[in-house]
Amino acid sequence: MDAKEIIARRVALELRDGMLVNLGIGLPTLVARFVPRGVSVAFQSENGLIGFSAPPPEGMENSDLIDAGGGWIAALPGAASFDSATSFALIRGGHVDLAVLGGLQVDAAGRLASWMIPGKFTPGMGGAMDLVAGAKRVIVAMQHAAKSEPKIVETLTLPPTAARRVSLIVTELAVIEPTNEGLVLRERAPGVGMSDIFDNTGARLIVPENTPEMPLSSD
Amino acid sequence: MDAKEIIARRVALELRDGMLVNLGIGLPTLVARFVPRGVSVAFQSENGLIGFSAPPPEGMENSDLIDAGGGWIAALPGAASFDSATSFALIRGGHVDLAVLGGLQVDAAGRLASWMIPGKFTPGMGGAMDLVAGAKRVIVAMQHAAKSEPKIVETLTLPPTAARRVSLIVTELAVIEPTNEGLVLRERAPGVGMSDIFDNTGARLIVPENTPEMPLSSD
Amino acid sequence: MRKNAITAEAAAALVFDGASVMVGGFLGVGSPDRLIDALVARGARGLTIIGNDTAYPTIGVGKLIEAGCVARVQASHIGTNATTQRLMSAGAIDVELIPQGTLAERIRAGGSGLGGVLTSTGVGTIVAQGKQLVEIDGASFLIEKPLRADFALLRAHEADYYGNLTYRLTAANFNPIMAFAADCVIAEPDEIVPVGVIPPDAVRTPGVLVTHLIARAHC
Amino acid sequence: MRKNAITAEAAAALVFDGASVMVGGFLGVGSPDRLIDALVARGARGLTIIGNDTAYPTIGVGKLIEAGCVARVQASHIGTNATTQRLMSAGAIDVELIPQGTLAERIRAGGSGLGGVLTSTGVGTIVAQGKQLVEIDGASFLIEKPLRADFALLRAHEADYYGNLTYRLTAANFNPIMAFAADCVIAEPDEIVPVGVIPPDAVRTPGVLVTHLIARAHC
Repeated sequence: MDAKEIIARRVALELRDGMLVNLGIGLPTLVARFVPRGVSVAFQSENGLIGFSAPPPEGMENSDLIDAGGGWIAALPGAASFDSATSFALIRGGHVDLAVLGGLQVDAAGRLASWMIPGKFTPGMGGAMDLVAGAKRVIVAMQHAAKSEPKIVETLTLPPTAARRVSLIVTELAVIEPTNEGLVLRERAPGVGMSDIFDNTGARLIVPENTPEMPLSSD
Repeated sequence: MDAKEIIARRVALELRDGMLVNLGIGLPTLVARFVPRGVSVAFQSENGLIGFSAPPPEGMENSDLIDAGGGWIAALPGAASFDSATSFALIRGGHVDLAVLGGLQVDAAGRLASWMIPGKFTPGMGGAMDLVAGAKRVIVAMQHAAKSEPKIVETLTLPPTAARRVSLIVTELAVIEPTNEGLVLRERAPGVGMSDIFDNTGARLIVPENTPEMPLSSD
Repeated sequence: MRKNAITAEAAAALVFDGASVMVGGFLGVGSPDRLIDALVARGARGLTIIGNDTAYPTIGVGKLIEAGCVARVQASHIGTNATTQRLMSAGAIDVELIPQGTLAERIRAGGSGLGGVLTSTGVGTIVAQGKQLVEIDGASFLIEKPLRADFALLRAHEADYYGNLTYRLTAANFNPIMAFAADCVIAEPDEIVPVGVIPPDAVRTPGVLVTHLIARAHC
Repeated sequence: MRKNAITAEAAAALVFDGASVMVGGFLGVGSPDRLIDALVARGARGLTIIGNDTAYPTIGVGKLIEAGCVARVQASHIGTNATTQRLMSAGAIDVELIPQGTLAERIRAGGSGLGGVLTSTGVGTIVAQGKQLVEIDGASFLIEKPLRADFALLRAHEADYYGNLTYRLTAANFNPIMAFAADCVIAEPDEIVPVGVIPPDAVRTPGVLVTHLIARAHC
């Protein structure tokens, strides 16, 4: 199981029946593959759809139907389409129960940076700033470090996506919860030692007495 | 021809081909009966429709289709329905070319009072404040005086509907245009003398050298 | 995502005394009649009703006024209901009159996570009293606060069992925006159809916004 | 109210050099392809393009970038178009990045006569720089200015000859809100149908907002 699958599987366990969920482009998209049995969620695509599934079989694409990453999708029975203002009324109005976003950095205050590396890469924020400001719960799904540079840092060195504290950070090494007191280590990935986590983390972690192993499936 | 018909006929001459027009409840509604030949306008009902006609034949009403005054209407081919936010986006966004409203008073500054008589009658403003603030052009269609009390006054004694100056006042006696300099008498109704107008007007009128007779039809 | 249809009586039991309740409809058209009747039947008390108007004494929201269910009204117009006006004059009901477009935008803001509405409607009138004014590019705008409620009672045309809703003609009015702006959204459709029967582009209110559906009258 | 359909070439000739132009679409889906091609063919210069993104170099708005038609871009995301990023880095194109929800609301505000948008999106980030902050009930909101343009170029599914428009699935996106926010609105439908064919409840953009329709490719 590679790092991305570990992350996606663990995030999927945060899905609850009836939730409206927005998955960011890239790694977060994988979460849709691991929805637990018995859990029914609605996925929103910020470009204007609720209720869609992964790519349709080849040859069954529709040129008016893509997800926010530009990939072909299929609308499910019971889907609803809407314009961008309505889509972001859903996002900013607190109607999205869970947003899962990728990240470049998260700091000790739980602030996310995800949309630019000054002087290097400026793709733009798309809907990320709205999602972090408006979704009921925000999970950052990202690899723990980039080329052994920690992505979890004491203070952001990249421009923040929002002032708001995210709800949870899920990496291939650990589950970390930003709190008033700081970053709390909630779970370790299977086979991962404390030192693996500490060595790859650039911020102080609060370690409770008990740090259970990260579950990767609900079965 | 009664006072109301005179007013409605004169206002109808302000209609131009292609206009989006909103007619207030009561007297302004009559304007729809006198649309000049060759002029095609779209009427908006603030409760969510563009493109409708007068009451349908008896027995052909639809319980989901009324105008802003609560009367049955018929949708015409090419009609569009929409919710209240969209309806007022049209009104406040300057997409309504002409609003025709009734009035209780208009003052020398061209301010309209139309929605309450303190201590006596408070129906509420409905969409009137939005129409006066947002329509491109606002015509007040009202009888010149109420029980020989002038309704055109130096300064409003009733609560204003908006700070904005209305575009034109049409009564059964005269057409008056509020300007930077004050109220300008533009037209006299057929058979109406200057003294009839002055006696029934509570504000100073600017009278140009030439005050033509009010046309009541385009033919 | 699936919604079980409940009876109007069960829904009325949820709406606690003293609750704030948005009710769709424009002069009764597009109002949830069975929900209103059930609230009257259960003897609801102390409600704050948010809606365009109070219709007529025997129609729509007027029935709630008549039955003494209502302590407070936030509406644009009460001129069609003499009871509302009498109770207001007697101090038995508190009435806040709000320009119709401002009412629509305040509800939309409440449902969309906006901090308020910046509008020129009401500037220079009673409506502006006690409200914050801001200057933007040389023009003055009122800050009107967002509106939310404990409940939104909607009338829809069709619903599917995911809660997706359609509306008809002028029966849409405030219903689609109220669907965003309440903690508990109860929709009374004319008909409930199987999931997949309403095409995605025909959905006017995505089902994720709806908490409960009202079952058909006789089933 | 009737619109005559014009050719894409005739429409492109109206869009003067240096104009601000809203273009519907999300990664090219729902963009007016024939209008874009016609603008490239006539060698438009100095355009300000307002839209969600710049798609890909050979698709949608990307073609305008590639052909050197564009001086300025206001968008939420340019990460899919390397040319836009390269020209931005080289100082050849001015890019304003706007959170997607804020972009949608700014366009809606421009089309709805609102003074601006009060939003928490962007508070505490680069996006807030130089902008007015207001405190409302203890929370901080940015004032984001309304956006309008000289032209809006829309892609629709069906149009009738009154200009009423429908959209399909995720091809709606920014098109319906842009229809309110430009002095000249040009719609490129897949098909033009006789008036009366689109039912009132299916209309997503009322025809009164549309200035010109683009005729079918071969007629």
